[in-house]
Amino acid sequence: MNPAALSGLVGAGLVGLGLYSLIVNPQPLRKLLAFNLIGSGVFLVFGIVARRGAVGPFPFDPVPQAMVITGIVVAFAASALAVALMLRLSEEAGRVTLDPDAWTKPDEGAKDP
Amino acid sequence: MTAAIDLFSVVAIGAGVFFFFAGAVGLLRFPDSLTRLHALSKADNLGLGLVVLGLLSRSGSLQEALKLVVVWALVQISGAAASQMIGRALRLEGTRK
Amino acid sequence: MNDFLLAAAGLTLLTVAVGLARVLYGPGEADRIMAAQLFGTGGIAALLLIASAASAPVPGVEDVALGVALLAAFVSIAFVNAAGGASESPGGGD
Amino acid sequence: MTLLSILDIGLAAIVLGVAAWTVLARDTFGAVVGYVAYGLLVSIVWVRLYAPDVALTEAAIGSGVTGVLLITAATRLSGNRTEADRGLSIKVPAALLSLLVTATLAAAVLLLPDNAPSLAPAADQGLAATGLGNPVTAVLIAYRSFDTMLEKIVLVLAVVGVWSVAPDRFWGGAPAPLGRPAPQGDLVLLAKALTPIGILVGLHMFWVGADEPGGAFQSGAILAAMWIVVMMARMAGPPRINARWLRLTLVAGPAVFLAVGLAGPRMAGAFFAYPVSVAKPIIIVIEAFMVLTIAATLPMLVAGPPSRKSAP
Repeated sequence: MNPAALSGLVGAGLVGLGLYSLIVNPQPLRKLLAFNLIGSGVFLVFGIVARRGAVGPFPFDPVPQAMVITGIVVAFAASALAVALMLRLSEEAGRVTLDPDAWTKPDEGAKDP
Repeated sequence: MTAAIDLFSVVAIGAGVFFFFAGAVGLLRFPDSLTRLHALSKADNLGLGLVVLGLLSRSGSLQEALKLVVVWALVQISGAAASQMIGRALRLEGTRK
Repeated sequence: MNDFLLAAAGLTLLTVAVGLARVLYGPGEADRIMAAQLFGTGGIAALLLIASAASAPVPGVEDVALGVALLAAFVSIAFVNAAGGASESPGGGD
Repeated sequence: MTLLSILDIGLAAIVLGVAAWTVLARDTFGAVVGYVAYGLLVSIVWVRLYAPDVALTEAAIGSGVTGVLLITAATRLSGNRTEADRGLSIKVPAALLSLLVTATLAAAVLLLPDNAPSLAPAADQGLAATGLGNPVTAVLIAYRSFDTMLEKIVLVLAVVGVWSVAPDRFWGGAPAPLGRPAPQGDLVLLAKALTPIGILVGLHMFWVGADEPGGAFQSGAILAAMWIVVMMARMAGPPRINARWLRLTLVAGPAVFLAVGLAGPRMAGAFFAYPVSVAKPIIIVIEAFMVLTIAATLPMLVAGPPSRKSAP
């Protein structure tokens, strides 16, 4: 097996792990981590497309690589926005949760202004 | 001559890998955080230092060799400061308990 | 020689990855950070070893190592800063 | 089976293992530390894929700057109540779904034709006209320049988004400082030693980026990291968000890029086309402003929304 296909398989595995974590982990920060895992898995699958597309003078196809570079930067920007929202929510409400019941149920002492 | 250089590289890199091994073992086996910090700094310092030393004789150009040395020096500077800070954080934690 | 360098790279990665078990056990947050720090240094060493061994060398790997080295202590600093900032005693610093 | 392929398989196993740890870890802080190590591993994988440009970006942004962002967030959120785990009725279907997705992707990877459709020849054609030696830089700035310009605008929008999360009364003020109240001697020493070297390395990467791995993104990311170190050492606080120089720096990259693109029809006959004789100088000017924008955007994203009143 060549390293390119192997990295592609790793990418596929990472997408699966990230998806599982995105569904199962309740905390928003963990969901953000999961989202980043899925992202880097997709980037790795892109990487093998770049490696397979080695035609002409380069050992790789530069177009997918350039897209991955911009992708990494955009993923960071999105994560920063998500972190800002989480911190603000925790500041306002004293907790960060995506559980809809938690906001309508009477408070169990989590709120601590 | 090349055989001698190769031998030198093998010995230096082998010793470097040994220090990484020792650092990892220390990190896992030592009883408390400060002793683990001690193990970590040895690996940071000598492990990478010896690997770089072994690779120096194999580098193709002066620029490449200089880059290797700079990599090591950067890790030294930041590793030393980080160890100091982790150590102080540990001590503060200890006195608070 | 090539094989030796690759084997050294593999061994280094393996040992520091085993050291990552400290991230699992903790117990303190500082212990986890230390494991990450060791892992960073080991990663740099492995990178340099693979770069000088690969039969078809990738250009610019030294620059990658340089970048990683610059950021080596970055996360540790963030940790000490964040942890200290959250629970700073009034006296502050020493 | 050669030693190199054994190494690749071992690397793949470690990547998946560390990723699994970040998913399964009980403790959020441990998961974040795992993610930082994971970013470093992925950048080694990128080196094995002949993508040093991507490896550098991943190491600087994916591992370093994201690590600082996440660790700060994890510590600030650590007081929050931990929530109950999901039951098996969710875990089992989720695991099955994830397995299905992974299997489909893996099949797609393995069934991909060996002569995959490639844009490399098209990119190569443009390369000669730009006078650049690094095909990735050429794709970013010339062949797919419109994408890159829009991506810069996304970055600026992200900063606006982060700022707008602030309460109204703090609008125009400065973000909370990243460091401790009292400056620490060792951290200040580190910042003083590291920053000049870092700026030098950043400029070096910008300069060699035309022909070797490197370029605006990597250079900007390293300069941004140096600014974050300076802020963490409390040598300079984050600037007020209504400072004119800051806002000009943030939009400089996309603005210059767009201006050159709009001048394209007049200079070279097409939108975002560069006249061949001066293509390289134009590209370097665009890249220089991009470096400036990236180096200002990333630290502002890490610093977060303003949390203090603006000076009267």
